[in-house]
Amino acid sequence: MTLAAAIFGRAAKAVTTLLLIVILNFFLIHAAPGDPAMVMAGEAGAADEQFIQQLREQFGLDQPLYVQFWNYVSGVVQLDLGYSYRQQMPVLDLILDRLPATLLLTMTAFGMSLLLGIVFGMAAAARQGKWGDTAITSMALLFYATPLFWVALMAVVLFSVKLGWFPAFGYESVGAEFTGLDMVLDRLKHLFLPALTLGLFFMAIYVRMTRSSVLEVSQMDFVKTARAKGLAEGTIRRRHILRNALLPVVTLAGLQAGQLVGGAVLTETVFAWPGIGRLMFESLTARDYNTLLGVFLVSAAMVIAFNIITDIVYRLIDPRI
Amino acid sequence: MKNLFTASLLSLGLAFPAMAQDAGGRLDIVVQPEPPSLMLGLVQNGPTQLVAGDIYESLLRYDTDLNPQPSLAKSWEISDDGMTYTFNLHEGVTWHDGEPFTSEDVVFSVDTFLRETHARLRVSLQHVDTITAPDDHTVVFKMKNPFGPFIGVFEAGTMPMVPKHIYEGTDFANNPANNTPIGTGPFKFKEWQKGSYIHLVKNEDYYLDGQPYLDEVYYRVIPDAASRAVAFENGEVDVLPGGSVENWDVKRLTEMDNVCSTGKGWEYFAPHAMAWMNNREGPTANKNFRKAVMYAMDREFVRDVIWNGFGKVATSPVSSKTNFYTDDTIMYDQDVEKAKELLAEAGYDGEPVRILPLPYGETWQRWAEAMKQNLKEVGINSEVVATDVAGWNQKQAEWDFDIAFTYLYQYGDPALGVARSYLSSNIAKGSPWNNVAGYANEEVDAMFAEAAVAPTTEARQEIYTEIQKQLVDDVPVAWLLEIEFPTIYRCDVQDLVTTAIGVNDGLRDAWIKQ
Amino acid sequence: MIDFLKRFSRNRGALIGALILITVVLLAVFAPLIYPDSPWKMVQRPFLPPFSTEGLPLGTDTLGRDVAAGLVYGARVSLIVGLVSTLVALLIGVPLGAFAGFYGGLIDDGAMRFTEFFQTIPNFALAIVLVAILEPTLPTITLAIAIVSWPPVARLVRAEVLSLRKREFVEAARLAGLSNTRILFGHVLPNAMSPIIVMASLMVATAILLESSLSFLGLGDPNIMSWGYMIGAARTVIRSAWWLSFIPGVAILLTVLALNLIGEGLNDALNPRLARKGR
Amino acid sequence: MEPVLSIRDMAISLPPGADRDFAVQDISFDLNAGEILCVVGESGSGKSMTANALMGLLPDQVEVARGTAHFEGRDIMALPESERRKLRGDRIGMIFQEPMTALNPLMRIGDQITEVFEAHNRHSPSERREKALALIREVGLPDPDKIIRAYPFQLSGGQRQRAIIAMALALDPAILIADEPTTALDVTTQAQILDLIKTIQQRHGMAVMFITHDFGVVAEIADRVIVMRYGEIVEHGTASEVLENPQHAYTRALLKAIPTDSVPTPDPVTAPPVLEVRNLRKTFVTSGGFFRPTRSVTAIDGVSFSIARGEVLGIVGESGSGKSTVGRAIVRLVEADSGEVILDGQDMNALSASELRSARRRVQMIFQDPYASLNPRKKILHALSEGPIVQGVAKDRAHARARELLEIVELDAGAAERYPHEFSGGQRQRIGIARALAMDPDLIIADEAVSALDVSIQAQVLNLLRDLQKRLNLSLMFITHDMRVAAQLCDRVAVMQHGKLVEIGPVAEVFLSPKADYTRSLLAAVPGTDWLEGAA
Repeated sequence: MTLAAAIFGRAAKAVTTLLLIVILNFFLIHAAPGDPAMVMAGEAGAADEQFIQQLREQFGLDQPLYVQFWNYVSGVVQLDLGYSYRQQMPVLDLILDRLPATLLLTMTAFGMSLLLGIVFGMAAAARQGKWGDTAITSMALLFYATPLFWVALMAVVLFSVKLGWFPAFGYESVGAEFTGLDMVLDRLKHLFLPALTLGLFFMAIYVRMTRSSVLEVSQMDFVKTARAKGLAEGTIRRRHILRNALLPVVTLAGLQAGQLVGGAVLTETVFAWPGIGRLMFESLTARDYNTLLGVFLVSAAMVIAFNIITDIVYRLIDPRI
Repeated sequence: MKNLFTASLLSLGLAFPAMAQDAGGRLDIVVQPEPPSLMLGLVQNGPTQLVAGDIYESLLRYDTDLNPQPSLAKSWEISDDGMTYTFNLHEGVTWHDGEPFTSEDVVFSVDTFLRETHARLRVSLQHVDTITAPDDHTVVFKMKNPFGPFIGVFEAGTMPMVPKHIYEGTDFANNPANNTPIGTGPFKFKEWQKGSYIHLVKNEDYYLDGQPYLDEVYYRVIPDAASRAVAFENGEVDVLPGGSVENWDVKRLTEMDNVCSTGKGWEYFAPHAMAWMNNREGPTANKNFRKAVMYAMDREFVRDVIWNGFGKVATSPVSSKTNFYTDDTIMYDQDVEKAKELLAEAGYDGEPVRILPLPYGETWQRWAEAMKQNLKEVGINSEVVATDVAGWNQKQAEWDFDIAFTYLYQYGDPALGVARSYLSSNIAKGSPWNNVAGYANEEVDAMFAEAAVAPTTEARQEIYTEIQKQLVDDVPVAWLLEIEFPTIYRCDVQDLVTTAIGVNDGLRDAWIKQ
Repeated sequence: MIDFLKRFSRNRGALIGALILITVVLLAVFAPLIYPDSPWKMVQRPFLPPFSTEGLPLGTDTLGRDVAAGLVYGARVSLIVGLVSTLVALLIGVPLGAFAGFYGGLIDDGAMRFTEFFQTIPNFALAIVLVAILEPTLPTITLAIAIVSWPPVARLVRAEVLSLRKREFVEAARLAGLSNTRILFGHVLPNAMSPIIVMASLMVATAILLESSLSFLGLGDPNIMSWGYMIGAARTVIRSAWWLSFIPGVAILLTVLALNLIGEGLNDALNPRLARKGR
Repeated sequence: MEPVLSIRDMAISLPPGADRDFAVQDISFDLNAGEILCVVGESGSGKSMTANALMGLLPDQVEVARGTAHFEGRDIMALPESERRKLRGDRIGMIFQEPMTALNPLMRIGDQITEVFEAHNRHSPSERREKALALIREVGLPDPDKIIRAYPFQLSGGQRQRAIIAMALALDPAILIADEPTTALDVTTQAQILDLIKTIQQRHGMAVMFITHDFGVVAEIADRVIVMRYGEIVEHGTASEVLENPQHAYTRALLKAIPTDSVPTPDPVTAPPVLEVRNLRKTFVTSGGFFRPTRSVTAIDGVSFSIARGEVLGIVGESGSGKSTVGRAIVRLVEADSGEVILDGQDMNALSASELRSARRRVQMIFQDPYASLNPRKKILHALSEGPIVQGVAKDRAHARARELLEIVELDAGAAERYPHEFSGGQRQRIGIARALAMDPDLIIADEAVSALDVSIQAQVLNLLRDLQKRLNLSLMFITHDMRVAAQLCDRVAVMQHGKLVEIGPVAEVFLSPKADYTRSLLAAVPGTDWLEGAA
């Protein structure tokens, strides 16, 4: 079966999933106490019925729920995610504004954790039982057991306050108007801490996964065959063990895309990273329904995208499918 | 020490700045949370006014003793019968898009725009009969009846001037111009990087020559309180407006060198922390129970521990910072025994009461927890209800609480800031911020009505003293603290706070010592 | 059983883990005896650093409450949340996965699509929304955590059942005329138990982390002293009193670490191949 | 003759906690140029360990305790790992038992061959490709240019084994070590591979150390034979010596255990049929779900036959012939697409799920894998009594019966209280039989019931089955790939190929005068036939 076909299949399934998500979340969110009008009235520090009524009409909240639902869904199927009355702009623009930041963050964290995870995992397996192995695995365990936000706070205190190596938050030096290389460097500096905090946990998982998987593959017959051919250990590990050992890791990575995107919410909040994760949390507290739904939709789409990517990787490694 | 110094310097600096100012420089200020919109005519919440206060102006400003000062109006007079207010506007004032600012804009703003959009101003405008513009630079307000506090409403957040040529005949709420606000203020809107920062630049054609002094201002959005503190420490930002960092950090930050702080700039709002108690049902419906609550609370502890010693225990519905305050009322100092007696009288059966904390950060959480403990010690069972901003507004608007924390602005006059919480006419289920406690007392209603329109200050004082005595005895709400939100900034930032509205009143006079 | 214990105890990490966990459990159980007073009681002046004051080994927090007491009572909450949410997750995941794997066909497709659906929603985000909607109380938080953490269970169980149902002893059971349910619960599931147990131990750990993350975002039950609450409350003072968030942080870390070590121990002792499946 | 390799007093030590201290003890033998030396023994005899020791591929913790192995003037046991690596694949090649797993699934055959040259850096890349193609041709793989780019999963078992042989030959080594290279293959394929090894051995004049458990294979290719048992060499000699007059008792026992080809001629069974299968069909359709193209395999293609009461019907065929599917279709572990399975007058395929449940007791199965066929978490007693109890037998009676059955299958009654993992493979197979009997069925289907067992055990279990069948007048359907075993036990034999029944009839007829060509080729492929006939 061709790659294209596979991706198409995935996409087709994705659409249905996304629609379901829209429906579920729509009712979930409207079940929450309070509404945007209330929030804004509250913030205004003074309000009367007239004021709240105005807002409700403006937001279309005066219509019965099923009407609102119908309007929303029929909009979504035409890729119109609605209008954020709170932010005074179309949800789609709002999200597209924030999406790059999140993509940058999650992708980096994803890539970094996968890469380092595999490298360390290999290293650990190669030194099975020796102190190197113990060191790596205990490190992994440690990161795996540490609350993400906790790492974040500590990282900020250490690296940006005490050492001043990296900025504590944000994703660019505001108003610095860097260009070219400077801008890239600036972005990278800002990216480092958030990506690290978000990545560590997953790195830990991949380390453990890779290690066990490598050890398992090492027991397989074809590895013995390779030895019988007189291949050097290094070659065997690189050419025969690694690729086979990667398969389960890749699968796992795909399964965890959801957690990764979810984790972004915390990271973005702590690091003032202007991504959709934070947007989600803010629009939740503000009951900015459309935005919240939009963010959910997009982040779910991201998860699916991650899955497709890992799928492709898997297929690239494994000729059998 | 520094506080005192800057304070005195400010009081000089107010009308005619003391020393020569250096021009230029950039100021980074924290804004939290990110404002929903910068159109001050539509949204008047704190963050919006903080930023939009630089863009929009009103006719007047108020010094830290709440005396009117010129702004867009260079002079004004009030007829002796208090029925006519006449304002003479500065000449040569232009909107940021170059259009001239005239009295027509004032009439449009107040009579058309704000009447529709501004809930709080609407209350005051009930007393206004007509607003007219005899010529381009004169505006005349004719009253239905004398309304003492009226001179106090010409502040940017209460009566922002909006451009007629842009809004006339449009759907105000959805006018695309709302995203690129046009005002007359010292700074122009440049860019809004959502979730990151808002960038304002100097208004070159500002009508006061030489002003503003700053070239540009960045309002930085940093969602996490701890990060905001860090940002100030690293010098990422120069100003932390009141309440933008948790109190525990205030102490630490103000102890850093080259850091100043002032409690000034909140006189107009005079935030008054209190807890609505449900006067309709549950244990709190019983006056003695409410008194018991007052006696149970250790408000000094809260001031010293949770607010780091900032602020002053509130003894009355009227803030001691504003006019018409009296201390000739019952003083509820913590007294566990008395509280227990009152509970016995009230026949309290141990039914738990629901405490609704204000979802504005850790401080208020801790406060609720402290109250819970205080109540526990006198034998009142309670549980803290967890909810977010939306849920909180919902619950208090729907009267779904026993005790609900809040803080209200005084707006410089009891008629504007205080009466609204006690008038029985102001009980309306479904909207927050009115008489949520559900206190109803004809006498008090009558007295408030009288006080609002009483001709002389003395007359008003008399009535308000009466009101305070009565209320403090009825304890419809538990008054907690006259909050002080210290503004923290680098000492080389000068004239940051020059009015009773503080940083929210714009950075017209602010400059950085080079 | 005996040789299981042998294999388990041969794993040093697992033993350490077990030791830590037992300590935590004991503390949690005997909390009221160790600290008769409520952990909310303001006993001393705030921000006393650890080891500085008699009777307050870990000092006091922002309101002058005994940190040690909070820690001990927090252990209860964290453990309860962890255990209960895991149980609920198992209650959802095991049957779903079992039926999907055992009956296959449409049931399988349906169940798996359902599972994928839940795995597509970023789980932490979903948890946040759920808690916000239901308003944070111990039960709602637990429920939310359970709802976001069952899918891996379903996948694991399905995988196990799929491989087991083709085993010859299962077919023999069929030939003996056993009913499907009896085969599923009598022969298939018992043999899938060990990987499930292992995963469960890891889920408890993850649940504890989730709970703390939620409290960190202010989505905790304000009437209950939990480790997450302690960190969340202390994070605003992290610069002036770092230990206030450090101590509960370590508590979480140790407990989660212990659970993981135990999980790995179980894994080695019960079935060396879990690593391939699930999560 | 000058030995290429001479091993002296070699001992291989096992890790502590193993069933014995040494896998191999004090063995000495020579391997001469141009000969095929067969090392024969049952599982656990240490024959594979010896091979691995020579290659230096012992699992960790297992090591050569003492002894020497002189090869090309050096004691390879004394060489450093780096030197031994150079020998591997270059001077000494090795092929393995499981062609399915012995190749890297993610690597093209060509690359897996050329990397041998690479490892010993010979030839330029282009030459390597040429060499690889040549090798592929030599081992008789079709269409080399396609094979070289193919992935293992695209090859059949036999083809993979050829590919592996190609790798072993690449640098044409002095010694080829073959560790049960044909055990996992079908008879016909096995025959081909054996031929291949022989021809190559002659062409390259190399020495082959061939490890097997099958005397048939020995008879086919061995020049000399070593018989091993519990890590010691019990007998040693030329093929003819060992096969014709074995000295050691163990060797004799082994040879006796081999089913001979002497076909019994049982009196034809006249009893009424207990089972009638009419025109049974089954096609497996694998739907790859969303995008994969749906593949379909016809497993049973209109099969009809009947089994009389007290008769043993053998069903023989190679893997994929559909023989097992037939068995499973009869008991409806696989739902047939069409056709009737009539068990005295009642069509099993017509039964509803609930009716089926009670009807099932009438046909029971004995499975192939003794390790998978018992629930590891249940005591034997439970395994033997659960079925009857479900069918309504009183608990205590069922238990009593279970113990009785254990006696019958020659296990002590104490076995009832133990768990499966406490038994050996042979014992488990006995338990499996007992479990089948417990339901006292009308028909027992034995699916490769003895294939997983060592020869001697196999013989015991077969004997047990035989006299049970006689004593209890069982009707038995015996599915196997091993012609000899079939010959031993069956009254009639049915031969299957590609889901079709190509021939069915009394054993004697089918084996001595086969009608179908396929049957003939099958019989021809059976290793060591002529020798055994001689023996018989």
